[in-house]
Amino acid sequence: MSEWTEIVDYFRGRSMWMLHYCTGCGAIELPPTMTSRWDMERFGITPMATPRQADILLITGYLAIKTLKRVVYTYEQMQAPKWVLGFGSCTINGGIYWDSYNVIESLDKYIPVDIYIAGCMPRPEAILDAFVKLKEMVQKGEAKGYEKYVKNYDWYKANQDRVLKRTSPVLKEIEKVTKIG
Amino acid sequence: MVIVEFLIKLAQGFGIGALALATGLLFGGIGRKIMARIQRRYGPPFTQNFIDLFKLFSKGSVSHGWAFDLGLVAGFAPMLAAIMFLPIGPFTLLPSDSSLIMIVYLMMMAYLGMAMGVLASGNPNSAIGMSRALMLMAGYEVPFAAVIFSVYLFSKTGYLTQIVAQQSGGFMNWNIVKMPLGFLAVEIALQGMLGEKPFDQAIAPAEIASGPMVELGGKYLGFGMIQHSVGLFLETGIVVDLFLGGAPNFWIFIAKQFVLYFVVILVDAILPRLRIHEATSFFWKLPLFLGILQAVIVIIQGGVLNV
Amino acid sequence: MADIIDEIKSMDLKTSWLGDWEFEVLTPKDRLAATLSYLKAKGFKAFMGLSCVDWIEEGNFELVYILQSYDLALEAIVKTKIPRQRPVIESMGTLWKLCEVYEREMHEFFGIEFTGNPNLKPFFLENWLDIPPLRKDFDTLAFSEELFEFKEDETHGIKSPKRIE
Amino acid sequence: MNSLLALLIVPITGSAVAAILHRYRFVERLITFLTFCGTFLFLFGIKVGDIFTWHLDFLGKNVEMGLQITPLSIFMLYMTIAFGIVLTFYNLSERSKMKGFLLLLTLTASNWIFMSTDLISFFFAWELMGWSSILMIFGGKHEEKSRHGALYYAMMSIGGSYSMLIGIFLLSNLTGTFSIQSNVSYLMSIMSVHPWWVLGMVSLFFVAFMVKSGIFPFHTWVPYTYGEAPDGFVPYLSSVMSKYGVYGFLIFLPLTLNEHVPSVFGLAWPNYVLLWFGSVTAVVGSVLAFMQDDVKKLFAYSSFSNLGFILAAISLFTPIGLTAGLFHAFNHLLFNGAIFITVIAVISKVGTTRMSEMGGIWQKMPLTFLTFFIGIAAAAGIPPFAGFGSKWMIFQAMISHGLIFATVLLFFASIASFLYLMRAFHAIFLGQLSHKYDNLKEVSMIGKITEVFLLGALIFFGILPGFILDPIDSIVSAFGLKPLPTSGYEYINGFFSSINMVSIFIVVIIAFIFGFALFAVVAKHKKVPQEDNYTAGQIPQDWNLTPEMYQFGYDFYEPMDKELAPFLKVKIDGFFKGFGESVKYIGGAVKEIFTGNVQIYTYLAVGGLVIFVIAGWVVW
Repeated sequence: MSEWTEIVDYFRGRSMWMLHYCTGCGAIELPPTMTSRWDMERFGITPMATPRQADILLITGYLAIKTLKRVVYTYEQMQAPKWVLGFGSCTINGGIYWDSYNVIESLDKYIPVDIYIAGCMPRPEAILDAFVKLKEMVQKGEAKGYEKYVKNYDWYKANQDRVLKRTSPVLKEIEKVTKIG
Repeated sequence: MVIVEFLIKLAQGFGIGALALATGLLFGGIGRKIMARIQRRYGPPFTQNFIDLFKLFSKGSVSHGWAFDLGLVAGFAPMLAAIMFLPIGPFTLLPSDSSLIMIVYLMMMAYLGMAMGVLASGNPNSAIGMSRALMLMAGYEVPFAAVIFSVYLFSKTGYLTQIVAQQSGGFMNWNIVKMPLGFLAVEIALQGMLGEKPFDQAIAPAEIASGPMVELGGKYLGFGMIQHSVGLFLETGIVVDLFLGGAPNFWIFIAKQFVLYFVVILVDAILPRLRIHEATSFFWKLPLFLGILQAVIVIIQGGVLNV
Repeated sequence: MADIIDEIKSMDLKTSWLGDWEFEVLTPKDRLAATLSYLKAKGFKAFMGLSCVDWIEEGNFELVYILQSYDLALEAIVKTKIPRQRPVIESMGTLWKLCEVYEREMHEFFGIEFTGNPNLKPFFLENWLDIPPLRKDFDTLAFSEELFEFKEDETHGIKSPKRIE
Repeated sequence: MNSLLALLIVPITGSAVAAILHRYRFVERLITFLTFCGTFLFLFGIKVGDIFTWHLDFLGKNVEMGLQITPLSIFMLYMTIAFGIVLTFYNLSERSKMKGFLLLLTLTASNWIFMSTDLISFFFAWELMGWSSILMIFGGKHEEKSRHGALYYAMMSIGGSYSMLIGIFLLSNLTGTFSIQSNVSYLMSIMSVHPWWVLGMVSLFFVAFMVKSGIFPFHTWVPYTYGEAPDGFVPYLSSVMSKYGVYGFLIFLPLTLNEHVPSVFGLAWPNYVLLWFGSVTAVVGSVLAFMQDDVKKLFAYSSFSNLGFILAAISLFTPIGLTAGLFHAFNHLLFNGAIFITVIAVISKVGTTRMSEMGGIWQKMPLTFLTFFIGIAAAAGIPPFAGFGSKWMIFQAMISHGLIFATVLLFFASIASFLYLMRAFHAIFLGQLSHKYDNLKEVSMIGKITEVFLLGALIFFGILPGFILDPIDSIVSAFGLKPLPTSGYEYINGFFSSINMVSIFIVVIIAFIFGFALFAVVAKHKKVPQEDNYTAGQIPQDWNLTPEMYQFGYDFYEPMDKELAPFLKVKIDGFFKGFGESVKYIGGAVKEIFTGNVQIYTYLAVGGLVIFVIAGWVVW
């Protein structure tokens, strides 16, 4: 059975369809990656339109709280096996928005990220490098972020709810000093 | 004895189905490669579609109920059934039933099934896509039918096998020489049938999220891929049998099919997408004119049968 | 051109040139509507935007209305100050419908009340319960640390969030 | 008792009983159903060539009247009564305001039409059929609208009847007899002398038949009437009553076989004209159908579109054309019955006829959904269901004459029919299920039995068409044409090729088995509710998404409407409406005297007719 799994993993690595969630400035790096200069299709990676069809979720840049909600929903609509690529510094630690009240700091607290691409912006070569790396990981059976998500669902859910479903002000002591209006 | 015969036919049928699927997938892969080269890319390996299909069948998917499942199965099963009546080179599995209009209507059953499946998903994008696909069908089927009818009148038979047999004996006997206008009309209609640009309104990915396929994932998308690949084989195969004189063996047959598909890919590579009502009315203008002109020529040449 | 400036000066309002094609008008809160409608009548028909500055030491919010006139090729910047403690001002939606959208944003990010604006519901932020975030007394770093759970990273000496292993 | 007479007496007795007991709704329906069954039993007692005549002393003239069975009439009788049984059986559970006694009166008239040998009884039966159905439509759901629909239908019917009446008088004046047979042979004999006169005479009859079948340009009443008729009656109206026109055409079409008739493209020109009427009807019906939102109207258009196919085929009057036309008449009866019965089942559950208010009903009514699906597959002409064979034969019949324009028009109508069927399919059954239909139930046991029966019939007659083609062959030979060669129940023989439907069926079934096997073998799927849908990342609860908002059913073919709009500016409807308005205006003047209601027009029309009849007799 394990041979079968290896075969399946081998072909999965050769055919990864990507859903790009273009939240930030990073989206501009994708057209060159897709088109003739760098051509990601030669790795079997094709952009797809909906989460149902996709294997990779590529988050291109910073995520506001509002967009995080959509990303989580989209991620949950995707079907296993699925992988997440965090693109750019913003997904790693918030990047230049590290102290922003509205931009999350680290994507992998909310959904499992298989590979981060560092840089601001990462160049298309870096994206392709990540794809190749992901392909190797998939073929070795290492990219199991979606299983981690299922296993630690409560932890991820708690983190998501902490950000998305706030019921009281975050900074309580300041609230006493200044009142709105 | 009958049972043995039936089992032999069954085995042959599965063989033909597998062959058609493999050819369709290969064509798709080569098409992607050609497209990449036109765009000065390296392109995916030409086996990419096989890998994609394999991956899709190993991937999880969501179902929206039994109508969704039934519809998607009904989307590719009739397509495979229609292959059994198509003369592939010298070989036809069921030559006595190879009526052209019947094959066309079996293909429509596949569209009906597909439509049922994707519409049962309840996504408005798929409904918009389906409505576009149907409107486009109202366009390309009309010139296609006009040409089918002129071939009927010309060959005085409705069997594809006999139409092929009548064209044997060299290039000058092919219907493409005798009915060039009809061939032109069919070639344009083929572009619409295969849903390639400028007639890819139904699956406009950036516009309506790939239209009918919006809710399909995993094996359902795989079924859609089978339908498309087998449909590619079937539709180009029909044109080869109608106009390019069939073929003495399988390899020449797929070579001829590939020539047709190559033209489609080239057109696909250079044209943008039309708006849907422009596309539909386009088919009612030039291709229909060509098809009817061809029919009139055939009739004037003495094609009318005395009943 | 200059006569507009003179006329405004004669109305007992502070005004000055900011450049070749731009001047500012400082107006008290209660004369804002009159000033704006005067400028609109003079040809500044295009409402370009509304922004707000938080002068926390003064205890004021400064509202900045930017108008343009295509005929005169001039830009007018009208500024007015309102107290931080009670930031209430009348809506300019009657002059420019577009203004209501900007007012909605200012309401969300500074907590300014615009009387007469019917639509002041949240615009960009979802589920916001703290004080309006663009006020200077809102500590965005503290908020970020609290909400996104920073922790000290020993190896690099910077703060970074907790991770699952 | 003579079986021929019994076919008239049984239903009219049943009608009387049902009329007496009409207060007890279920009893009335039961009587209707049992009468249909009883009438059907008497069908076994009749055979081709049976004849029954009587003499009537009427206004001093001795008129021979009679009933006779021809292959065509026996085919029609079986078809209509069998369908009536299915419908009345279904109506046992149905709560529509259908009056059983009127249906039985229609049945009497219908039997009489198919058996009558003389023009007088043909005309009376025709009128009886017309008036009983008009009264039926008066009882529709929306009082005012139903009256309007019935009135429109009545106006058109009266027009047709007058035309036919004039024809009858002129004809019988010349020949001195009312026998259809002798009149037709008389017309045939003088064809060489006065061909144009004969054709003018025949066209007087044709107008009546065209009105009844809803052939262009007399199609305008169809949507109004079907849209307003009681739900339980619409299938009968659409499947059965439109076929009377076909029967009428077939009485007079042999005339045009004469060699003295000038011909166009190898076809006698009256036939050529009829063929064009048929083709245009098919296209107009299909195109108008896919712009409808009202489901009953949509299928009303579909209904006369199919009649266009039938007319185009029979007007060729070649063996294959005639076979194709009659075969399509049968198939249309079957699939239209299946479609309309499922549609009225849905309408009775959801309480609206607007398709944009339905959607997703397949989740609640699976069997109805499946029946409808097979019904539309048959209507679209998809093998191996009933409906494929006849369309396939029609195309072959047409193209064998080299009628390329008409054939392409018909093919376009066929594709357009695919469009409107898909629209109805989607808007009614697929897509998102509204929460207001959460408590929707499948039809009752009676409804289920009916649906399973229709489903079986659609498949059975699809794969074994010989059961219908055999009787059609005898009709074709009765017309003096050489029937198509037959080689077994599973074969359809066209002009260019023949098809073994069983082998196609087996191939399709094997393909489906393979498909489901593949479905079961590969990776598993997860069932999700309809709310879990691709929304471009937007969370449905956040913006109060309701299923109605996420259902794309209204204006399904909007771009197409734009494209076809210039062709639809011609309003035949308006002409007839204007005509109706002027009649109303005169009627309004009379109304002041009689202080009656809308029905006054009906009485006036009947009175006028009677006066006309009597006047005609006196003059003669």
